[in-house]
Amino acid sequence: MADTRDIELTVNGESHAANVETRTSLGDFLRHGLDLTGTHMGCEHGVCGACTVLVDGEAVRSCLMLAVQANGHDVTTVEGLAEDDGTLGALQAAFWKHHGLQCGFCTPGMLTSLTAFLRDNPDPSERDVREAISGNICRCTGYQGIVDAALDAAKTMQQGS
Amino acid sequence: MKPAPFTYHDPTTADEAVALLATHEDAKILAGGQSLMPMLNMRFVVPDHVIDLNRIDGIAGIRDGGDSIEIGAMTRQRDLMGDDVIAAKAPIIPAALHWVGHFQTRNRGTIGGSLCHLDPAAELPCLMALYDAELTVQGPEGERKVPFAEWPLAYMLPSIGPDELLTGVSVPRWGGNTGHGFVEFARRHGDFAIVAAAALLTVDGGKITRAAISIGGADVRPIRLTEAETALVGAAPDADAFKAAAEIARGIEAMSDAYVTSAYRQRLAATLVERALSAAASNLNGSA
Amino acid sequence: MAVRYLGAEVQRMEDPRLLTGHGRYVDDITMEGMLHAAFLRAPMAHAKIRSIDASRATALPGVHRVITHADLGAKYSHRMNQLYPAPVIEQDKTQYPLAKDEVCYVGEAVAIVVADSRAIAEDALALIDVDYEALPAVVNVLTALDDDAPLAHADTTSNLMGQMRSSFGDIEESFAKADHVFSAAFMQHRGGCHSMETRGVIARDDPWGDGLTLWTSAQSPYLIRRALATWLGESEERVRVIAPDVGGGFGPKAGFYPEEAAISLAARIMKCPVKWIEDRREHFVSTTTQRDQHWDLEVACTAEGKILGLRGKVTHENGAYVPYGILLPNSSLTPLPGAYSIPAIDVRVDIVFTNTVPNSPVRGAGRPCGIYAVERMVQVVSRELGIDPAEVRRRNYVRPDQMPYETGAKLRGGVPCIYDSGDYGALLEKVLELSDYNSFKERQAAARAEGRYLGIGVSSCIEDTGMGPYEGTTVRVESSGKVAVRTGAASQGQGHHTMIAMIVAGNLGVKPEDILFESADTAKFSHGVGTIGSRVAANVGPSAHDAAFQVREKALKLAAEVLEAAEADLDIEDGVVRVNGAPDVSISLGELAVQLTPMSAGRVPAGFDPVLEATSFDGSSGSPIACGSNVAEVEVDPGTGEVRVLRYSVAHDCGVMINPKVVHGQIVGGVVHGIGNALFERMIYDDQGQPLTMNYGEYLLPLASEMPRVDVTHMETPSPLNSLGVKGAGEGGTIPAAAAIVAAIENALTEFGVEIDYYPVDPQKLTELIDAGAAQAAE
Amino acid sequence: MQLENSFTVPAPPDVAWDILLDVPRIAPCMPGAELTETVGERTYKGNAKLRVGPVSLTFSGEAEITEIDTAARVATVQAKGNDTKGRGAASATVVFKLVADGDASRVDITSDIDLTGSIAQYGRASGLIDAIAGQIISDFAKNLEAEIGSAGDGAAEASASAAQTADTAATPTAAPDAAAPDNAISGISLFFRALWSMIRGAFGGKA
Repeated sequence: MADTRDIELTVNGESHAANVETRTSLGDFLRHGLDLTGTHMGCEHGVCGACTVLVDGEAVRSCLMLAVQANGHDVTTVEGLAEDDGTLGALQAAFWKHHGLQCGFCTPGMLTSLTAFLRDNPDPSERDVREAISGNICRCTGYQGIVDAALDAAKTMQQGS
Repeated sequence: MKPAPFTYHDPTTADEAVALLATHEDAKILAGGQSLMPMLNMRFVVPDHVIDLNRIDGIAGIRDGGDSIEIGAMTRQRDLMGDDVIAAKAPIIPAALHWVGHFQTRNRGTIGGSLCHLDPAAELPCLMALYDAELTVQGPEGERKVPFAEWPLAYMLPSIGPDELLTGVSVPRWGGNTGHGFVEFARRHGDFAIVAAAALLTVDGGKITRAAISIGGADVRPIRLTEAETALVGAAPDADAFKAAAEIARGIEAMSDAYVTSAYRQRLAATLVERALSAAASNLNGSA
Repeated sequence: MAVRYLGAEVQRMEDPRLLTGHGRYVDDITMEGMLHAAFLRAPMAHAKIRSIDASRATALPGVHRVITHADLGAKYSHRMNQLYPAPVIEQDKTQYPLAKDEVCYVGEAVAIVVADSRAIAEDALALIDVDYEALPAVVNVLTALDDDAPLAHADTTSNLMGQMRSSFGDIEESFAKADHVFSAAFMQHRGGCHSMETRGVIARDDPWGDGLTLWTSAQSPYLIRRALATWLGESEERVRVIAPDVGGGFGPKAGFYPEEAAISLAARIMKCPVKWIEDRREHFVSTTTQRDQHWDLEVACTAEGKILGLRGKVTHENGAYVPYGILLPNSSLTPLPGAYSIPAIDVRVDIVFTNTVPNSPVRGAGRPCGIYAVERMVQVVSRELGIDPAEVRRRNYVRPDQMPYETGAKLRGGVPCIYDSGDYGALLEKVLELSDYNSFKERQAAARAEGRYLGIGVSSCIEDTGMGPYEGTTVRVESSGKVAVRTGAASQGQGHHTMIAMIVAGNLGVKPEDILFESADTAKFSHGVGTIGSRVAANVGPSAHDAAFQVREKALKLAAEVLEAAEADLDIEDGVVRVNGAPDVSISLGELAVQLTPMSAGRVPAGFDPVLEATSFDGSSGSPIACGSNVAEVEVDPGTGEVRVLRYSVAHDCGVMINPKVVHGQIVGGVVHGIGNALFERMIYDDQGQPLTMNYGEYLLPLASEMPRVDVTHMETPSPLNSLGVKGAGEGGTIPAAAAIVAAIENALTEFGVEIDYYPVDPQKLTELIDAGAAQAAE
Repeated sequence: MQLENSFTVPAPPDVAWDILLDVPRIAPCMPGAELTETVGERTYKGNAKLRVGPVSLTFSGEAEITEIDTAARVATVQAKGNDTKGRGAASATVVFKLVADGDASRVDITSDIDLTGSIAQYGRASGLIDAIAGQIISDFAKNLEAEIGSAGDGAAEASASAAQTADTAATPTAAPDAAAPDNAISGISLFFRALWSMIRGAFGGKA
């Protein structure tokens, strides 16, 4: 019989209760348990970074964390990054402006990773940004649009604050 | 790529965890999960029980022990990087952690998990070898201390029983006019090093009074370059001395795999040991 | 008529959806009663299947069925059809959707488990007992044709799949009159697809309703519809294929895969929707890759470095089956002679079976290999004659006054390869300026004084783009005034929606946001092709342009009737037809559409179709030839063999740019893919045919941390072959990259006499070459 | 992969030959192996345990003596097993040839070993997997030698000349004595010595 647990967690400000199989990854739970399909599973071994989400504000691989481990924690996914009225956040807007995405599959992981990174590093160099996203693989863009977007967003956010 | 079924346990004390280990055959300990989870997802590792340490209090955290730094096994790599005590007393640790995976994995990855997984190319085991740190292991009969030199039995095989738990690490502080150097060669940022070299040098009156060199990735476990360390003591911290040490590094036993030969690893060891020593000589700080 | 959006840096209309997590990829789709599938795959490279016992797996709770070849029944027991038949294919080995009695590569599908969840299906895989009789495997392409080589297929007598030849001009004469003949042999290895979204399929079979519907992460839904219907022996009318949002394609998603056939049958057998999502380990062994190609060439030239002829032999690794005809070897030959006017060429290709995953094009297909070969030989001429690499190129380029220039090579289907337009010399000068090429020697000397080794490399390429025959578009004004635009071309991130909306909006006089765009659904647009070979802009561009123009004409004609005005006095702006000089007299496109609606208040004037709609298949009359010149600047660390790319400069000409922002993204992304091929990506098999690089820690995709900033400049030489003057841009970044990088590495290590005969260049081999060179210098 | 080992036994060929064919007796010499069932006179079922770092494998399978040439004193054993958790399979064809060596006998072992499935698909450990496979044979040789020796006149100072043996791989941290035919540890001990032999780069990468 499958080993399951009841968990409660907050996702994008909404609290959820669910019964999960303990072997289910946080990523699979978000996608198929809560239908938050913005989080993408790219490699399921923790290298590609597409599944990155924020747990209590810190960027983590949702393929390397069990859903049961998120019990009692606060999770933010790409669906939670826009403003409350639905307008794009500064980072999302910069991605749009600088053509920081093509197929869009790695994008959620890029956005969540950079959201945490820019919070902790408000004035990064290009080198800093490139190292920050070295744990997020993009096959389409060659990264340049993403790097430009991050640097531009950092400026915008600083002016904003 | 979904894990095979297992029974999940999340003890809240170390004793509880040890008791679970004692009562369950074929159990795996889940610390940060950055190494175990991929192996579970790929079904390389198919345990009947997973024992999650993340809800245990008291085995995480960093404490200044005066002549040592006391680190709980469940301390996240991220916290090691950001800690003031470590930055002041063992700056090589944050310097090396910069090379460990990516910031997303360092947010979860723990020092204990890395030392128990014991990947030959991992940075933290290489550093613990450098310091000859002392590990605290808790078992049914209580605690025992293990010097790091006796920790790796073999390839990814630490000297820990199936019913034992690594709870902490004690890193001795190097006083005096000490410098540090950590360099590694990996194909890409965050990859496992093909070879990594770490060095500590204490210099007094223009002469090296104490030296430690460890090499990761070259062998099935970290190597201490004791012969070179001995040779360095009493010498001036200059290029000739470091070249000599590099030649000794070239002679280490090294492994081959699908990607590179032992000869290349030996060549890298020589290059990187020389660079690590030069780096150490260039940041002697009078304290640390 | 002003095409207002053409050439504007319009932000993509796809993006807001994708940036907020509201894309819809195959794995995001769920259905009532849907079951989940996992494939049991061959664990060895070559074996006979003696028996399969699924009883333990079937007994597992949550498992609904285990399906093997035997369960498919006589009607579906045949091999899949060849997608691209060609006479040169001597052994046309295609796969069974599920292996029948022999497996020929690690990863070949053997059985499907259908279960309540993917996890349970994977649990069951370990419980299927297959009795294999291991057979010897052939892995090394260079020895695969030896007499004592194992055979990739038990029922054949040779591993030779077929032979091809590109031959034109008087090769004997060229070599006879040459001042110099130089030779070089080298191995080229290109990796796999590695789109961040793996493949995935959902199949639903409704025998009394829609028939079979496939949602699949693919580049060519129309090819899949044709191939699947053909294989099933059913009408294409009963098969609908939809490509939703697709997370990258790069070539390997352009085929028709065993899994697509097998999952279709699984849905039919189970009488419910079945989903299969390829996991990343499967991707390494079940999605086609490109892999090894060995070239052995001779070049004939004059003392001044004018190239007279090129001849030699290529050995091309095909993998275990032929899923994709000869597209790969063929596209390796057609780029010869590259950007140069070379009077005679004679190159032969042996296409060889190995017991590895079947091969197919990856971004650029064979073009990067063909261009690399030409550029290497130009490099050899430059080195041997001591002429600057840029100068050798100047002396050999096809000149603008030679356009249109027929090379003598043949494109697919034997069509002559004709360079339509371009100024390769001018393009080179642009990139030399962009890269500060002329001041490099000072940079190099300064670095050398600090003990650092810098090198620079140049390469030029042409790319045959816009492969026909067509990619149509339908434009229709709806009663709401919105404009429905439909095309077959699937997007895997190239921004088709934006590009086509720009063209239609500009032509028709509506806002781009009023375009309702749909693509890649065989039920919504009946005759499409697919997104491969940088073909969409040069095919959909013109058809969208033409269809929109036709609708505009219809609208103006109708408006003239309704408004009782002269057509010449009418113009359309933001979806409203106005009479010049009478601003209060107007009618919206929506109202015009209603005019044509039966029972509506309007009157349908005589001679009008009942709908403001047009469909066009206008495309390009031939292959527009894009071109590029690249300069790479690298630093090599002799201590480790590490290569760092410091600068990368591109001058590219893809004709008229529809959206420069999108073109720039295609070029930069393509360059990084090319750098990955040159330095990082390597799919390694052991001598038993076991794949060793099965995760992203071992198969090295390029990361942001190692990639340089890519500087791009453009020329816009319109193509005379289509109405917009556009050429394809999707692969122009990738094609010349490896040649530029390798040349730069050799340049950095000149004092060690390093000559590189393979890529990806790995640090260990570099250190060996450096040490050997140093030892020689010491003697 | 092909491996060749040999060892001498202080017993005349006719004696050693009988022992060699006594599978229930020699099976325990296979490191980490246990004989679970005798199926017919020449076919046997059993398990073999092996640990590679964090990965613990248990192969369950069958061994069969497929050829016995008493005149030439050549026996061929074919063994194959699947990991009980579906991670792959190992198969081996082992040919034992017994030749007189003075008043003792030499056993030449030629083995052809193949690993398949995910356990064979990890490049960073590929050198290691080769080494371990080689070690299985060499340990078997050592254990069998000890077994035969103990059955002989006791003076079993058989000189092992296996391709990879403990002494060629001696290290400061003494691995458990693998020569002891103790299955509880031999599974792990073979693993140790595989490493030491690998340290010497004895098994090159095959990139």
